[in-house]
Amino acid sequence: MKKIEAIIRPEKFNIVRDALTELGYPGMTVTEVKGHGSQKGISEVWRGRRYRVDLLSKIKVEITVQDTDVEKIVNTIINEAQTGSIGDGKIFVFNVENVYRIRTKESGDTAV
Amino acid sequence: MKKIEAIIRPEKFNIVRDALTELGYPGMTVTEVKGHGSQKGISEVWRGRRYRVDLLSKIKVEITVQDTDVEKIVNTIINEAQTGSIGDGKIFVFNVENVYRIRTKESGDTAV
Amino acid sequence: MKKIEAIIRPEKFNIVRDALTELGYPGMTVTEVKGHGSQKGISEVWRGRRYRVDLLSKIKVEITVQDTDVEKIVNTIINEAQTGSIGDGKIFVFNVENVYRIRTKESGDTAV
Amino acid sequence: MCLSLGWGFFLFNQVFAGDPGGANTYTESIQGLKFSVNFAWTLLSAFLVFNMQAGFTFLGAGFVQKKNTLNYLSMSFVDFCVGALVFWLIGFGLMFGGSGLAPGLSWGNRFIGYSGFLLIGDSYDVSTAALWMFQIMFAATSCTIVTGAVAERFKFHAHIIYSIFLCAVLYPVFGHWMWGKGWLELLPFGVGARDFAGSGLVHGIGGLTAFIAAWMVGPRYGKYNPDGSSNVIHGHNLLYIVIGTLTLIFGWFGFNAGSTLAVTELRVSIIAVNTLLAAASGAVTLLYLSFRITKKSDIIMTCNGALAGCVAITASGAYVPPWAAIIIGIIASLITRISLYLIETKLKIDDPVGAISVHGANGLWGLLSVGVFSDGTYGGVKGLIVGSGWQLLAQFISCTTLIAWCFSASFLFFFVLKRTFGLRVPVNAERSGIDVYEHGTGCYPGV
Amino acid sequence: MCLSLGWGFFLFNQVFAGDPGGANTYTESIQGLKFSVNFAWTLLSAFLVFNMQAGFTFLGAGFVQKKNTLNYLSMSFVDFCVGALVFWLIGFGLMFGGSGLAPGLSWGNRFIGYSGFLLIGDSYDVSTAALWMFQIMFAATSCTIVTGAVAERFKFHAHIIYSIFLCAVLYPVFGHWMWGKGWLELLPFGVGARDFAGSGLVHGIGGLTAFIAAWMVGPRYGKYNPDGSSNVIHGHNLLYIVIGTLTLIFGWFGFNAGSTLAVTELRVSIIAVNTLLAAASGAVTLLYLSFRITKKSDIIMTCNGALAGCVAITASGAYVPPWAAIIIGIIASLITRISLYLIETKLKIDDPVGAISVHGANGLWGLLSVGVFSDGTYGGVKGLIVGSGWQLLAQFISCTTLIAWCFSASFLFFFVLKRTFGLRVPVNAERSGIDVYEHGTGCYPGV
Amino acid sequence: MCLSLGWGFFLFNQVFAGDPGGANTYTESIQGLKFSVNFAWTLLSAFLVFNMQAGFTFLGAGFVQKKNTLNYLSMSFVDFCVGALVFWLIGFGLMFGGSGLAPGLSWGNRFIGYSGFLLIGDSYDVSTAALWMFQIMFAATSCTIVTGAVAERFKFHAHIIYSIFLCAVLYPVFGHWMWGKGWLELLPFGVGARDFAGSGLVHGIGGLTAFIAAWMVGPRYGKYNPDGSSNVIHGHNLLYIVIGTLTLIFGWFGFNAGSTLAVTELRVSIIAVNTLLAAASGAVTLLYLSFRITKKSDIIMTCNGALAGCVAITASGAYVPPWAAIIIGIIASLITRISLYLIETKLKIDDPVGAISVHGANGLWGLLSVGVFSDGTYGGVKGLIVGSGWQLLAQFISCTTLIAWCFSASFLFFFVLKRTFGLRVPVNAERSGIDVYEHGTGCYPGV
Ligand SMILES: Nc1ncnc2c1ncn2[C@@H]1O[C@H](COP(=O)(O)OP(=O)(O)O)[C@@H](O)[C@H]1O
Ligand SMILES: Nc1ncnc2c1ncn2[C@@H]1O[C@H](COP(=O)(O)OP(=O)(O)O)[C@@H](O)[C@H]1O
Ligand SMILES: Nc1ncnc2c1ncn2[C@@H]1O[C@H](COP(=O)(O)OP(=O)(O)O)[C@@H](O)[C@H]1O
Repeated sequence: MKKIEAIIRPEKFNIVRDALTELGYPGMTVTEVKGHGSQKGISEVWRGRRYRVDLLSKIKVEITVQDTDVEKIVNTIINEAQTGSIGDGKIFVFNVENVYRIRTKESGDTAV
Repeated sequence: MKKIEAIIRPEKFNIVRDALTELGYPGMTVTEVKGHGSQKGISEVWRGRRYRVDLLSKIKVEITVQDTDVEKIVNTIINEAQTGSIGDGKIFVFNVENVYRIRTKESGDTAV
Repeated sequence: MKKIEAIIRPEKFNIVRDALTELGYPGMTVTEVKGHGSQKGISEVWRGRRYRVDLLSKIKVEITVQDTDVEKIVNTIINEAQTGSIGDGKIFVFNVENVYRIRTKESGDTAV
Repeated sequence: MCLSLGWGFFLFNQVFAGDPGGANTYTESIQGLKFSVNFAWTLLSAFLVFNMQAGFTFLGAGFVQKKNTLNYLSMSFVDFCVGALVFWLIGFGLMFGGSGLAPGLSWGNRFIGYSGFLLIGDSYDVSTAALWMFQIMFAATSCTIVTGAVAERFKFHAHIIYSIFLCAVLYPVFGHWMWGKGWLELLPFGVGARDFAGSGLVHGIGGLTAFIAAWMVGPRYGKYNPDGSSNVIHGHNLLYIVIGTLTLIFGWFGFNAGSTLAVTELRVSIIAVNTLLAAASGAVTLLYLSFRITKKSDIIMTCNGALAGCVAITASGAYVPPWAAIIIGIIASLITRISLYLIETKLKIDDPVGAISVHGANGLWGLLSVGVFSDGTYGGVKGLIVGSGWQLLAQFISCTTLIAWCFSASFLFFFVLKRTFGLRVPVNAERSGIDVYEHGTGCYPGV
Repeated sequence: MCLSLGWGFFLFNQVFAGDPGGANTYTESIQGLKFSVNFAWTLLSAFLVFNMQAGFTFLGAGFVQKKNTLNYLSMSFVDFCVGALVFWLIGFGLMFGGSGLAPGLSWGNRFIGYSGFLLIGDSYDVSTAALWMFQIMFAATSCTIVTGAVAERFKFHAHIIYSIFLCAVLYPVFGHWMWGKGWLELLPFGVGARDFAGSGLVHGIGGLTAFIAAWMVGPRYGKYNPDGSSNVIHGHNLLYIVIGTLTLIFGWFGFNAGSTLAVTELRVSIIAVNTLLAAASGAVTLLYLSFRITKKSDIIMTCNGALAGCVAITASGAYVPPWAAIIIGIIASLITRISLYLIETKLKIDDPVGAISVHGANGLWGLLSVGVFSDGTYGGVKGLIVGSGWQLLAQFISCTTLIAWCFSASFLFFFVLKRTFGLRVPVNAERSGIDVYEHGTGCYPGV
Repeated sequence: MCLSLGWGFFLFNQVFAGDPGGANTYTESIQGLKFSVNFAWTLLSAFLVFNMQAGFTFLGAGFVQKKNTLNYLSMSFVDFCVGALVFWLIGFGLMFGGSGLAPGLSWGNRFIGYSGFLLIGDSYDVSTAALWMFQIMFAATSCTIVTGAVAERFKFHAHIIYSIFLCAVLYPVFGHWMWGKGWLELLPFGVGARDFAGSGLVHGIGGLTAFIAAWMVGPRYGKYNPDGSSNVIHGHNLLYIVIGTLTLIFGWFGFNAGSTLAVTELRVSIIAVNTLLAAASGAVTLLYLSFRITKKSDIIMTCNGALAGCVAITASGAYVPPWAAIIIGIIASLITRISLYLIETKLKIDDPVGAISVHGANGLWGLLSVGVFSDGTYGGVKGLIVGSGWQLLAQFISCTTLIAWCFSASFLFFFVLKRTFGLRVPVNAERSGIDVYEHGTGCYPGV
């Protein structure tokens, strides 16, 4: 199994989720994070002065899927989350050695 | 070393932690997350209308342990966090290539 | 590629980031977490009574880099985040199987 | 207002030159003391009404999404500031000129006033200032009501422009008809149209303008699906909603009981009781109605019910007995429930805080309730329950006039504004949050 | 209340038919103006007391866990609304019937009143309404005090049911004895039992009922360990606690100084000063006491100390000199500290906000303090410091009566309620948070 | 204050023995009623001013970082409590002794008072208590202003120590000169120096002490870079800032209009209008000025502008016409903008909430504005606009005196405090947050 970890724009989250739901995915875990990559931050204003904020709000979506589903899911995320401007985010793929479903104590592939 | 990443019910967190403490575990990192798996959300009410909330609050617990301790820890979490109904959560196990303890610059197994 | 996951003291975050910026790193994702390791918590006060808080605020910094950069980044983090007392944090290194840049659909090494 | 009863405590028939020091108006006599007591009452009530701004701020902030909170706060605060300046410059003169209620307000006819601008000359007077102080709070309230309905997508500076329009023209003109010895106040039915503390004038104008504004700016991104069904976009803080409601009721006591402008009108105590009972009955009604429907004790509906009761009793609080206040509150809360449904589902107008249903619909109901429940014990106002239909006719005429004036004037205004300045922020700004786009920071920076 | 001194400003010996318009009560004379001034004072004070609801809401919200915040807010808001309706229907008549304090309150005896229901008939009168308006705020405060002690596990609708009981029966009956020309007020010791603004009546009843309620519903899940030791379950927002405390003190000025019902009683200024000094000395005492114990400047204890001072001075504020107010505040804060310890550790009753210790314990201390520190400069009340023990006896009797009445009546009530409707939400709901269970949403949705 | 005009409503020429019950002061006569009305006005205004503590708490909490919020709250709350006790003990007697404004205040000279301590003896009197009640609110406000400038690094107990100093000595001494029949009030230019409601006394002393304190404690860790440039350290909640501003303005109506201590001075209405207009014009000015500079509608600057207008009009509100209030507000907001820049960039003093610029700078401007815009319609105060320069001279002298006194006394004080007790928390505590270090918990525990 693989864990897909996508960092996307907060305002894109709903669309991504809807697209994934249509596709059918086993589950997801969502975290509010901040970050930056090439997008080096924006400038905000505090009491009349501009200052740089170099960490922007992002949503981290984690989905663990069977190895065969990775591409499908990744493509869907990219398609929906893309705007073409800097700050669209990244997707990382990790290997998952084992999965357990707490409710049933199942483990391995069927537990995803 | 392995990283055990458990997504559990918030109300189960204290019990799980207490059980793990008895067992003796090296440390943990806790994050508030949201998510869903088979549990497809609940319905909430806003100004007289019901609506679906499909992301529910969960607690993500990350514990990095020696390979030999994985089973013990996983079993303890499952035992304590289980209620038997949908929404109990999942546990993912990842391989950790290296660990450093910032305080001492140690790395590898002893750093966990 | 490797993911470096560092858990550091919140008050050290700015310094670490500045040091990393000088070094040049591709991007980072930051999450507010809580945790404990050897540092078993501190005592706080609520309405005249002391109680133990065993989860302390930490900052989790995730940086995915080329394999060759790992050491450099890890050393910088350790140097900057170290105070020498318990609670300085840990760094975990994971293998990343693939990376995608959402904006451009690139994947692999160039996408980091 | 009591003023409209012709009993105004500012009896200036003799002295019509301004008395800015107050030494001529106050004399060591019963008459002088009466002035002082009523000044104290009027000013302290005005301060309480001012505090409703904090209430609106809390309430609206709770109803909007986190990313648009600061924008709501800013609109609600700035429209008050701009409104105050405009009302000082123009609005007050248009509204009260010719009413003769205080020095410097001599010129005006039944349709429009034209004296009292800038509080200079004869209107640089302690009584005129007291009246101004109370009235600006009402104008500003009317303005702030609109804010909630257009929140989360309206351009900040477009909001300021219509605030100017509302405080300079829209509100004062109708206000003159109703409270400035205008034609509605002097209608030959019953005692003339009566809107005691401004159900119609303040809340009606606010709510109906909100209707036009929310309709013309369009719904928030994602509020309606292609098939016409609507989604719930929930707010971010219910503590703010409850605190906002409590703060509003606190201010409302000043709003209603203060509207006699005179505590020598002892009726004030019954007005206060009526306000409280209408709020309580409205709240409890919607609590249990919602409970029947959703099986949850819905506190937002409860708050809406309380406010609906307050709005409705604003016109009639002085004229009806306590038991009637309870009925008025119950009906008001039902109207709100139905209106919320119709506006969202049938008319497909997106109103994040429910301003149209709470203030607009009940502004009209409040006006009518005067014609129904007034028992003749105060101000000679007699409604259906004591067997007279004439007052209801007067109230009905004022309702129709209100709708006609408010819809036509604000439609025209927003139409032009939309074509010129534009009403709406770019969709990207809306999606990622107006706060950073308009104000350069979120409400909770660093979060 | 000054009323209880027999000097009541509502002098209706002549006119006992209702005057709903106020025109007969007010006349252009010293007497008429006196009415107006006192109406203004009473009503504005009532509004300030109303605002204490916002204070309680903030305070309690800060003390509870995030997942139960909305539930606390809802209980605190809804009990006010329900309480107002019930007090209008029943409570007021039971409490003030026979007191002769205002028109329509003629029938009643020393044990119970039976006139003034629904504010109709003779009690449809401006003076009666003013009295009602002030009194409902007190009844509602009493009710809201209980909320904090049972928070985080009580059923929402069970809470509403006991609110009805409290405002309809529990509070009015004792209230009648104390303020409605009942037997305690007329005790033949000293000037009779005196509870100026309701330390015992309002805070005592609230706090003692809270004791019974918190005991019968049991501690929160996880509060006590099997070995009987207790855990800290901390609240979620200290800003709310501080703001709540400030808002409560703000309202308390109206609560205490307003309780003369007459600003022609110039003693009001000393009452206000006493309130402030008692709050300040209570706060500073607990700040430094806690600092000695925990080495931290514990702001929650400081806030508790301030409120404890306010509660205690509520009974005696009118009768004691400023220096005594400071001593009363210091003692009150010490009592709170000890009581918090005893309740939690010895009696093992779980009181999330500390209502029992702040309001209950100091309600009793307040009553007694009248008998100790009154210096005879106002209302003829003379305590130990001027060498008379009789007043203390009267106060002691009222204390005992309060405890006996409140414990027995509320025990019976909660016992029946527990067996029938049930008091407690299911443990699952408690663990995952009552907000979603009862109200269908959390306080901070989307979080 | 009107008192300083020599018209004081407390006419005690006859009776100078204390009247703690009020029965001698109040008589059933015009004179008696006048007392009552003015008591009501003074006390209710004092309550409103008290509520400014909640405003300051919100405002400052919004301006500081999350990790230091509780510390700010605590300082702001505790300095009030400690201040009240100290003012009762010492400050009030030093300030008003010899003013003859109320019973028990007979002894004192032009430089210092020495009667009225502890409100005992002759000063145990209803009038003296009313005066005390109003005045303590002002002393405490002055104290709280300093808090904001030293936030996020000051030792908690050092803060308490200087609060004692400020309320016991620093403020009362200058206060005596200005309001207690001291030499400034009696200057032979114009009508003597006038500071109606305390621009200079309350806000000036607060702001200038803040200047010294913030300078001596040094900037927050990380505020300035080695090259002298400064970083933005932003606050954590803009809703608190907006609500705080609204709450402050609400209280300011009591602050300014209440400072006549008499609503029989009908000028109060114009004072209230002036306060509102100055706030509104200050807000709108900075809104658009900031918009020109940063292209964002900066709501913090808008709030600062509103408060700046309020501060400046505090001295002159009673003497100037409404149009002048607007100009005063505009100038005040510009002064704030410039001062913020100078303090941060040139003087390199770190003031997290902007207290020095809003209160200090405008305290001085307020004093001067009396000499410029007073039109002679009230209190005989005539400024440049009616062709007299003498008043401006008196105002100028009071400004200079204020600066000299405040800078020298507070410099000395903080110098000694720094050498002995120390002013600053350890840098580690500062970096990880003062809340846990000083108070043992964060403001939002569990977060
Ligand atoms: N190398 C990286 N390691 C960890 N997180 C990263 C990395 N690069 C990007 N991110 C995350 O992805 C988000 C989007 O990155 P960004 O630079 O905006 O993307 P792009 O390069 O496509 O413009 C960042 O905010 C950060 O959270
Ligand atoms: N495939 C998955 N990938 C990532 N997170 C998952 C996945 N499945 C479940 N989760 C996480 O686990 C939590 C519990 O899942 P749930 O469906 O309730 O478990 P179960 O399948 O045992 O009922 C979810 O809220 C989500 O955060
Ligand atoms: N084995 C572990 N698994 C997961 N997280 C850990 C582990 N050990 C430490 N951490 C994280 O690192 C943080 C710092 O750990 P700490 O015990 O203070 O470090 P040290 O051992 O160097 O004193 C903890 O708060 C926790 O979030």
